Amino acid sequence: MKLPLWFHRLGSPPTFYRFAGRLMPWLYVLAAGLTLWGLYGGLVLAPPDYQQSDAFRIIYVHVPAAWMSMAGYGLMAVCAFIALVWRMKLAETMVLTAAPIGAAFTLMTLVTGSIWGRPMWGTWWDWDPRLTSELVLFFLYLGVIALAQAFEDRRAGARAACFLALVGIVNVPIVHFAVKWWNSLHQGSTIRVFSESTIHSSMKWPLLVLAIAAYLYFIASWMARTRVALLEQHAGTDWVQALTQGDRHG
Amino acid sequence: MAGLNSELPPLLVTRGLAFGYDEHGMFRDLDLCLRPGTGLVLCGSNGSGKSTLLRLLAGLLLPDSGSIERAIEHTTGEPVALAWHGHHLGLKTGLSVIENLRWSGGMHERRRRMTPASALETVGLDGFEHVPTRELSAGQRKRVALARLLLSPAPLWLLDEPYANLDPRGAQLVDRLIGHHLRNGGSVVLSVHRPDQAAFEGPRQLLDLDALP
Amino acid sequence: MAEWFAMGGYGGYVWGAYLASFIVLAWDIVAPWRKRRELRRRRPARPSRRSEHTPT
Amino acid sequence: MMRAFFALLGRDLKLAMRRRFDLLQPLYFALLVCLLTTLAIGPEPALLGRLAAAVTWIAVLLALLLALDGLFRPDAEDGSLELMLTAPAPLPVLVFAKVLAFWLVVMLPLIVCAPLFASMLHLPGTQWLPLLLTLLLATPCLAWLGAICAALTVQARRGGALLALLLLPLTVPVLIAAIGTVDAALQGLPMRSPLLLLGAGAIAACSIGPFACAVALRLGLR
Repeated sequence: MKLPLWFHRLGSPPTFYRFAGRLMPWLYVLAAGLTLWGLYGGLVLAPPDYQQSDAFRIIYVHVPAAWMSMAGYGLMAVCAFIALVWRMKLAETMVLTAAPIGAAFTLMTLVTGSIWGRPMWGTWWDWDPRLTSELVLFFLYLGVIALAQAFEDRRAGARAACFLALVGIVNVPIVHFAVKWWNSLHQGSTIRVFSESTIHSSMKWPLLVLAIAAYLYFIASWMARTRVALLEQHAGTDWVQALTQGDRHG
Repeated sequence: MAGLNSELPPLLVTRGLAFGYDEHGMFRDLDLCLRPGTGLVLCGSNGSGKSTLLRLLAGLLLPDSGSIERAIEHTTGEPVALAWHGHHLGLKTGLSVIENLRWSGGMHERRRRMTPASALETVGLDGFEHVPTRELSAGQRKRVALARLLLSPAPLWLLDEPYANLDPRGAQLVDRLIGHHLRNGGSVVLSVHRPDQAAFEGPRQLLDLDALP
Repeated sequence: MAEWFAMGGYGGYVWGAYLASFIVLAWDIVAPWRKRRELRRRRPARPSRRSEHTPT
Repeated sequence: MMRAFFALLGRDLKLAMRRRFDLLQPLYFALLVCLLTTLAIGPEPALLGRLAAAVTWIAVLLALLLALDGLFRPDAEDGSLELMLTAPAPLPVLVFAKVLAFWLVVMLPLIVCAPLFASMLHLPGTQWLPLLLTLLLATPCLAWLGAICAALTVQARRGGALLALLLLPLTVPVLIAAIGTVDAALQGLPMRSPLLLLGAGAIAACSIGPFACAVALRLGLR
């Protein structure tokens, strides 16, 4: 299989560095704008839920974060696939830089879910299938980060982490269904927080806006981290030297 | 002899081989061509990449770019076998000498008309067959690993510092084995500290890794 | 306004969740930025003997 | 190819036989986990009986984790891994021999002894057979998952501690399926389909595992 030329060109570190540098501010601004708009819609405009009153407003941070934590793993796994099949260095780096962001979103999901659970279920933690599989996802992210850092040789560590990310992506849906099945077996105390019908459209659109914002933010943060990682890896090459010289004088 | 060898297809060819530890270039655009019956001696200071290059040739490391091709054995259609002799000898201390030779021989096939006993005799370890490997000295262990090379039918030997840990007689043994292997149409790539260490008989190329661009 | 902040009695939970998320995101934004500053500080003069040959 | 397979399998079995006391290590570790659990929970038979299958499973999992670091690391340290990687025989075949030896030496004694440990925890008699069956069917899957993680960490520093973080999240589905089967048996539900599921998992693991593990070994090289 051959990759298109533009893809190869983007894979060259200086090109990516410049491209990401140009794109990043726009993404940040767009993400911030959408976040403000979505939060305004969610926290101010949307009416209180008839069952949960205002506590449901945690949804506007919890659900986008949860979606992003899973989408982030998917993006990371796609990158890992590219890294291993086409042996593309930039993709290896991007797997390692995506992992902490994904872990951050997963942590956000866990914390906000726990806070939400307290008024709703009367407990900070419940072995609800979604919370449980989210926790497993968190450990998968941590595994990728820890594996990459445990190697003396950076590239060997990166490749091992890529492989683990791929093993993990097979595992994520299996874990999800297994935990669901396990939960039904134990007749867990899950209360369906939302069934489809209870979501009102005035509650729904801010959710979508915030999910897009989270996505854009993820990409922006990913680029920022990858840029720094490239600087670190290529310290001493001509293009980085030229860049840092420019920094010093300009 | 040399004229004849140059007619034969090369056993090992690398094209544009590049490898670097963390972007500090080690070597790049390395083109090697190893014909049957020749030895390639790698020398260079510590950290110049002798071991790395050997490991790349053995397939124990993946190159950043470039290719490594071994000749194809026409009987099997597979690349020719290689025999690896590294810093770590790959001997299980819990097994006896002969058991060690048997399992590695089982994995790497065995040369015809060569038995573990005769290989041990060649390296001067006859009578040590049933001694547990843990009771051997470092030099003796190295000789066991050399006996394993003798047993292997692989035409391509990759030896990482074969002269280390050996007394002068052991070094002569290594030279004798390499010379014999080259005369039989095999090839050897070996790394040494100083080029004069490798005193084997036969055509050779020298690659000084410090002198690479 | 005060009523809005109270969130129908759930203010602590709602704002707590948003604060926690904000802290995590703030870490995520600051981490690469700090790393970059650290890199700039330990910039080597000439790190690799063959750096001039490294392809760009 | 088969010669290489049996050479390696024979070597590993012989080595294990030479150090017989090490064979006991996973067993007494699992027994210790059971012992500590009873001490933590209390001696009440009804409560212990309810937890027996779960505790036994966790004990087996932890014992596996403990033994797993010895799968590839000794070979990597003494250089025999390099011989494996440079051998003409395909690496998946060699990896299969190693994992089979590991299963025979570490897992099989655990499987045999686990019902014994479980009955010490007052496992109800009806659950005895399901527990044994799930252990038999699920351990190939666990062994391969473990082998992949061990292969990934073999060249890493402090690989042992890392192994737990990598392996345990991956074993979640296997554990759930196994315990679910035992529970179903307790409730008098048919356990044929969950057992078939576990069996399918074992077959999948044995067919994909060798290749994945070989790739993992090569990727971690340095």
